[in-house]
Amino acid sequence: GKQEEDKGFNLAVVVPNVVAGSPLYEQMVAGAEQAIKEHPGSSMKVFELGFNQAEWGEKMTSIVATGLYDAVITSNPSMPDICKSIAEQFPMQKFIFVDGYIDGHPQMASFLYNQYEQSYMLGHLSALITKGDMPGSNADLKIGMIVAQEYPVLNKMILPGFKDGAKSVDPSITVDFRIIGNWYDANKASELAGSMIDAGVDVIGVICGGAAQGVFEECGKQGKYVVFWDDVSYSKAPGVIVGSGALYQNRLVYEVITKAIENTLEYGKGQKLNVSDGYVGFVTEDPDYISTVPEEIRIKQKALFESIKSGETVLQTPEL
Amino acid sequence: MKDSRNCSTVQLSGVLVTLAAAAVVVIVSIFILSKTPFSTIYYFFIGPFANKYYLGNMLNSVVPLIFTGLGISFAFKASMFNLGGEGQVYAGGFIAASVALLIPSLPGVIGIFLSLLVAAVCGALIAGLSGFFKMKWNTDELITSFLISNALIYTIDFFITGPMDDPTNNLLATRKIASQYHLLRIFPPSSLNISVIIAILAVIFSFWILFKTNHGYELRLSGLNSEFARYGGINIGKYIFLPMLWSGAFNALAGAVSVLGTTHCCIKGFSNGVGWNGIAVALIARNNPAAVVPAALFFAFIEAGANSAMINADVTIEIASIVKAVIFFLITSRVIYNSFRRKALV
Amino acid sequence: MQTCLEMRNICKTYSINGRTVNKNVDLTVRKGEIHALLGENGAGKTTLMNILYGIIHPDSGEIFINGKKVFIDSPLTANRSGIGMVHQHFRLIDDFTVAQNVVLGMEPRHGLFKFDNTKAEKDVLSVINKNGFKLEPNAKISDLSVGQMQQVEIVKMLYRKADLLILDEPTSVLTEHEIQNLFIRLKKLVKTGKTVIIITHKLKEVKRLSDRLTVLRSGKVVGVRNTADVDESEISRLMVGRTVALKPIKVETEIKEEALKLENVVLKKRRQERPILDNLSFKVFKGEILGIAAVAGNGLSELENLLGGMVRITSGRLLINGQDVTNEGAAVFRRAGLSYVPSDRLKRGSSIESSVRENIILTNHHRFVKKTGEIDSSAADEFSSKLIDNFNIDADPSTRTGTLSGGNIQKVILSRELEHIDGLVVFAEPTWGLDIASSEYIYKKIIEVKSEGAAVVIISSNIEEIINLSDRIIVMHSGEIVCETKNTEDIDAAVIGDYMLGLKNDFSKVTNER
Amino acid sequence: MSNTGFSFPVIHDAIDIMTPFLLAGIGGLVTELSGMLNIALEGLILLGAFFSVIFASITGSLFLGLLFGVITTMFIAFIFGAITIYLKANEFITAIAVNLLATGLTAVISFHFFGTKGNLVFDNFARLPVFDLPALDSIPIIGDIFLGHNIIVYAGWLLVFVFWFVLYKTPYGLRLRGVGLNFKAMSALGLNPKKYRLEAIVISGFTCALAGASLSLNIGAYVPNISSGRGWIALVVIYLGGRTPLGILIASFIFALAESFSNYAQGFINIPADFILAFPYIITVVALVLVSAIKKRQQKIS
Ligand SMILES: Nc1ncnc2c1ncn2[C@@H]1O[C@H](COP(=O)(O)OP(=O)(O)OP(=O)(O)O)[C@@H](O)[C@H]1O
Ligand SMILES: Nc1ncnc2c1ncn2[C@@H]1O[C@H](COP(=O)(O)OP(=O)(O)OP(=O)(O)O)[C@@H](O)[C@H]1O
Ligand SMILES: [Mg+2]
Ligand SMILES: [Mg+2]
Repeated sequence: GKQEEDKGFNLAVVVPNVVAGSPLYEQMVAGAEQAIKEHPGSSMKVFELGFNQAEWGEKMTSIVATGLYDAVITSNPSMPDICKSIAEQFPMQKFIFVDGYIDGHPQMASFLYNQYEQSYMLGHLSALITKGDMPGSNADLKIGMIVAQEYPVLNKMILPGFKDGAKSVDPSITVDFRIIGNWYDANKASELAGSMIDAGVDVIGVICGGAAQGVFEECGKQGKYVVFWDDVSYSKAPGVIVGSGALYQNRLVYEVITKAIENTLEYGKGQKLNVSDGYVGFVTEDPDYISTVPEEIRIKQKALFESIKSGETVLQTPEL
Repeated sequence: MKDSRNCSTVQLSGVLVTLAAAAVVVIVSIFILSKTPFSTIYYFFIGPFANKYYLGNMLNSVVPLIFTGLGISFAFKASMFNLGGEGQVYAGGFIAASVALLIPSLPGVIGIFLSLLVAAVCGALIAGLSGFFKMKWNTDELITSFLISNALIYTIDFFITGPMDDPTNNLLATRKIASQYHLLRIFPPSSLNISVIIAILAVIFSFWILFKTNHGYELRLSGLNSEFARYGGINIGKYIFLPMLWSGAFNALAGAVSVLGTTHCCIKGFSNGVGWNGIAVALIARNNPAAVVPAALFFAFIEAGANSAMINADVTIEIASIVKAVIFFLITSRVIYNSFRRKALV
Repeated sequence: MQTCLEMRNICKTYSINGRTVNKNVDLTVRKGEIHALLGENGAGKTTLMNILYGIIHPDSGEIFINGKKVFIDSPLTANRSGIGMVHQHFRLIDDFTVAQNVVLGMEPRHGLFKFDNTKAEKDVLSVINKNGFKLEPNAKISDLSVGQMQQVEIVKMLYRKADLLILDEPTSVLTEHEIQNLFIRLKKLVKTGKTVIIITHKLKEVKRLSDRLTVLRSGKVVGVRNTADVDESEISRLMVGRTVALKPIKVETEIKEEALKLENVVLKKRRQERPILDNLSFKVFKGEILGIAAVAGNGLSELENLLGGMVRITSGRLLINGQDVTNEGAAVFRRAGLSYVPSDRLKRGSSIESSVRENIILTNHHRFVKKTGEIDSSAADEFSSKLIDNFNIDADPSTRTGTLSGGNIQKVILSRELEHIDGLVVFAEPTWGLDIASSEYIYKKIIEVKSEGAAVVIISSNIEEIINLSDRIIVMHSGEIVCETKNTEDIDAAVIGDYMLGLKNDFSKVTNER
Repeated sequence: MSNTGFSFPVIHDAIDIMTPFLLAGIGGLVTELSGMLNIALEGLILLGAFFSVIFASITGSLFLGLLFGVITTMFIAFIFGAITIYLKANEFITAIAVNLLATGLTAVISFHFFGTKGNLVFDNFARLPVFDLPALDSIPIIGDIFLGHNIIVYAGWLLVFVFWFVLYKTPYGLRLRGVGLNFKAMSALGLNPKKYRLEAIVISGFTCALAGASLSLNIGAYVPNISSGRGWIALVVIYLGGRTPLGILIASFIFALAESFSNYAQGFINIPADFILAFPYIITVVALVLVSAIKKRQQKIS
């Protein structure tokens, strides 16, 4: 679409699935809103593409085809692949991907989080807790992970990171990995958590959207622990969530959109964001974290975080 | 009878009254749910026709609905209930993609034909299994087809995200099929492709089978009154099994043409709802293959209208589903349908 | 005598097809009488009674019960006004017991919530005994004979304290003996002060039972008479508008080769000691009519199923035109030369949702199949039009069969079955529920079939019909043949009746070989 | 505790898992016996889950939440039934409409009043009380299997009994089954069969609401789509259970056991999870086919 010069910047925020229940999408919308608010005359609209991945391409095309948007921002590792052919049809359209990677496409800018590092830190923490002497920790060297479904980033980065992080503490720690089959069956998630706890697991990593509520509940009931991805918040289940590996998508989107509006964003480049770049992190200063996790563990965890951040520890990140 | 023409116009007016009632309800619900009702109404009703892209995609989304509508109709005609459309569609797409991926170098026409054929046969066998259980042991086909479909969906998920996943991208999908397997696009820039012609042929074929052939005659009689059929010397066991084969085959083709024509790979969960919607299409069409086309069009129009309103106006996914629900509540109402017919007759 | 019911100026048009079925109908019924409501199929009798019973609402008209105007908007109100109705097709729940069916809607309770089954059975038993019925309150409906089901329907109404009892064609499915019992009971009921309206097509019964009669033709009252003042032919003239031959004229035909042969056929049902068909052996020859009579529940319907190829037998052999077709199924039976007019017209004999054409071509449809698998529609059309003409069916090939009258549906079946006769025709209850004109027509056809040289089997619970038509008669009781005799002029219907009831059992099994 | 094979925790969990199937199934049975196919169970469960947790939070009381949640769901079931029965719409399509409406309506209300279409988590009311009798705890099987469930689980068992009683021992049940067995016979008695069908649908609204409440109140939160196909399983359970209350009890236990087992099995069987997820469905098909084959055989032998 051709834009007339005097018109303000128009942004399409395209959410695969729906916004609700997904911290990353919520943050994307919030970050974009903030940037738009600070630039009078610019505007944005949020689109939800729904649960059927097969329709994402078509819906994205419809959005682009309106010709109304100077840029489309979206967040999901699969989106660059989906948008490649759309970009061919609409050579003027600019795309911005967060949590996705594509390099060398002149219409596209992308930012991929190093979720290996993020998961490594969470695995490390989980291992410390299962070995440690918190009230819920047991003697078994077992941690767990409950996910909604398998997907490439999970299999290639998150799960290996989680395992490697745990094994860096004690190579004999095993990860009990289970799947719900969807993103919303909280009761099944809670049953799974229950059966994992029965099997000796005391810390569970969860990546299962809305269904996570069931894990919080079950772990809360049984006095076990949860580590959580992508969200800065411990308050969803104080005392239960013992670690939160944050992606600062909110800030990233805010900065990127600001650049886009001010026309300083560099397209044609894919950036990988590591812990050292400041967009992938681990939340250490949260009061719930401090009050729940013993100082000894926090010190070790902080040490790991700082050393990854400073580049002292270099992790061999797998290719996506 | 002598006034059969009159009768069909009366019938048509019954349909029109129902549609008008549905439209009124849609407009009222939009006024309640939307902050910009006029533009929402505009995009809902006009959006799907606004340009070639929307129009073509709407027409393209009619195609799988026609196939599932036919599939379910075939079963209904024989008084069989195929509740496993979802899994059969998914399996059809998966098998079509698998054939294309396993034999990537077949020449186009043969490859496409083979791929559709294998998909249809597999779909037929899947649904046929429920028919077989019913024929053999009188196991309720409604339930077995549903359960088998669910088990199948998980199994296919495994292959798509596991052994057949394309390692070079981050889609939950199989590798892309070779380009000679792609069905020819006929209405660029939309995805509309020659599968629409296959669908029309399928409608004609179904109509022919059901209403012109001996097979269809016996199938329909077995469905309408199986004791009468048996009395007349028809092997009714056969018409418990065969309709499920047809049903599964058509459902599988719905998936196969989506893969070969639209997505060019088997994406996880792509069948999302097509199987269910096929049941709705068949019921709206009262199991008549000829009426499946307008029913599927109507259905696709509602979806496309809701999508268009979603993209261009302030409607969200949920509101679209509420509007759709309201339409469903009325669309098969015999009271509304008859309200006009009665007056016309008296 | 006091007037018990008065219906004035009743009009009813069915909105679905725009057909006016009752036109200014007046009906007066006196207290304590048995009033016959007569008319051809489709005359509007049932409709009128459904209006009285609150199932259908009239377009206009008034109803007075004992001189008081009433508005009957549902069967419940009808019950409250003392009206009870027994429908042509029973409205019973097969899975429930007699008592449960009877008390449904007025159940005795134990405490506040609990259904008191014991009391229900006791109450129902007392109604049964008081009125001289023979029923077990705890028997399941599905185990009853048709006659017993009808008793249940009547008991149901008596339990509801009905004073005016409507019986819609109560005798059409009953055997002679059951009819007699029914009539005795009805007369008893009338003596106790109840009133009865009865619909029937059998003029003998009208004479035998009723005090007065009202005749409907095309929805209009064409006559009200004291039964004593009219004879059967006059009634039939009132109904049809012409004289109807009440008895078919027999013709003699040369007896030829054997068309049907049963050898020691035994049919057992699960969990039943005694076979339903017990060692049946008989033959039927071309050119003769064999009548098979029995009281319902004695294997008659199983025999029908057997001859139609609809059940498998436990042992024995069945041959059609010399071909062994034992347990081969209907398709093989038909190929071997069977034509079969079943007793259940709607469930087995036709597909009411399908067009007349599709009904007519069944069993013949293979003849129109082209190499492509297509049915040659023009040939099928021509075929069905021809049959419609030949049999004077009041329909087009494309008419939905369900919209036809009972007589016309029966004609559709006849036309299909008689179009191509290959030696053997089985008629089961061929005139159930048909009016006299239609019955006359069917009888003519049966005689015609025989004189064209086919073997005919008539399975019927109507002795009169059997005696009027058959050359030879077999009587079954408890699944066994208890009598086999040539039908001569001097045959005694009462003796046949005794055999049917199992009162006489001195039959020595002489198979009449030729 | 043990982590291998079949043992009591598997059964204990199965008893929790079966509750929504049991509840929705028993209500579905009532509609089924009245002669209608009810595929709206899924939507009704979702509505029940949503409204009970919402009202619990508004009133701050678990009991009132349950009460109003149930009433609201029954009201929606009433509308669904009235349209189906009195406007003579196709029951299958109107049921699909209920299922669609459930997802749409809950999201719209949720967004309008709580500002999110995602999880609604509440803390201002008590969790479902769990029934525990320390005295019985030590009894091996009883303690392990029958204790320590929330009250809705026990309510489910009670309701099976109540519905068995209502269906087979009361005049009402007699009439309701009569409607399903012979619609015309009932209207010939002036018993208004349509009314009974409508009531049957409203009853299914009642039990589905409880099923939904057991899901949302169990975790003190509403998660969009929390019913996750349980209504469909309930439908399966009705048929697998031979359309009797006791059969439904057994069938839902079998399915729940398969699911519970597959939950545990993920921990020690090394086959892809997708296959394990498919397992309960396969087991159920096999059970269904076996049951019908045995039935057929028995018919043949005797
Ligand atoms: N529900 C209905 N809708 C439309 N037409 C009907 C309906 N019921 C009956 N008719 C038509 O009304 C006419 C009279 O039917 P009715 O049943 O009253 O006749 P009848 O005198 O009882 O006949 P029969 O002796 O065959 O029982 C018939 O032509 C019939 O087709
Ligand atoms: N035996 C039955 N079993 C199940 N459903 C039935 C049965 N009989 C009738 N119905 C359904 O119940 C509804 C009401 O039937 P009823 O005969 O009371 O209505 P009606 O007003 O006479 O129908 P119509 O308008 O078609 O003449 C109809 O939709 C019908 O399909
Ligand atoms: Mg430990
Ligand atoms: Mg009648």
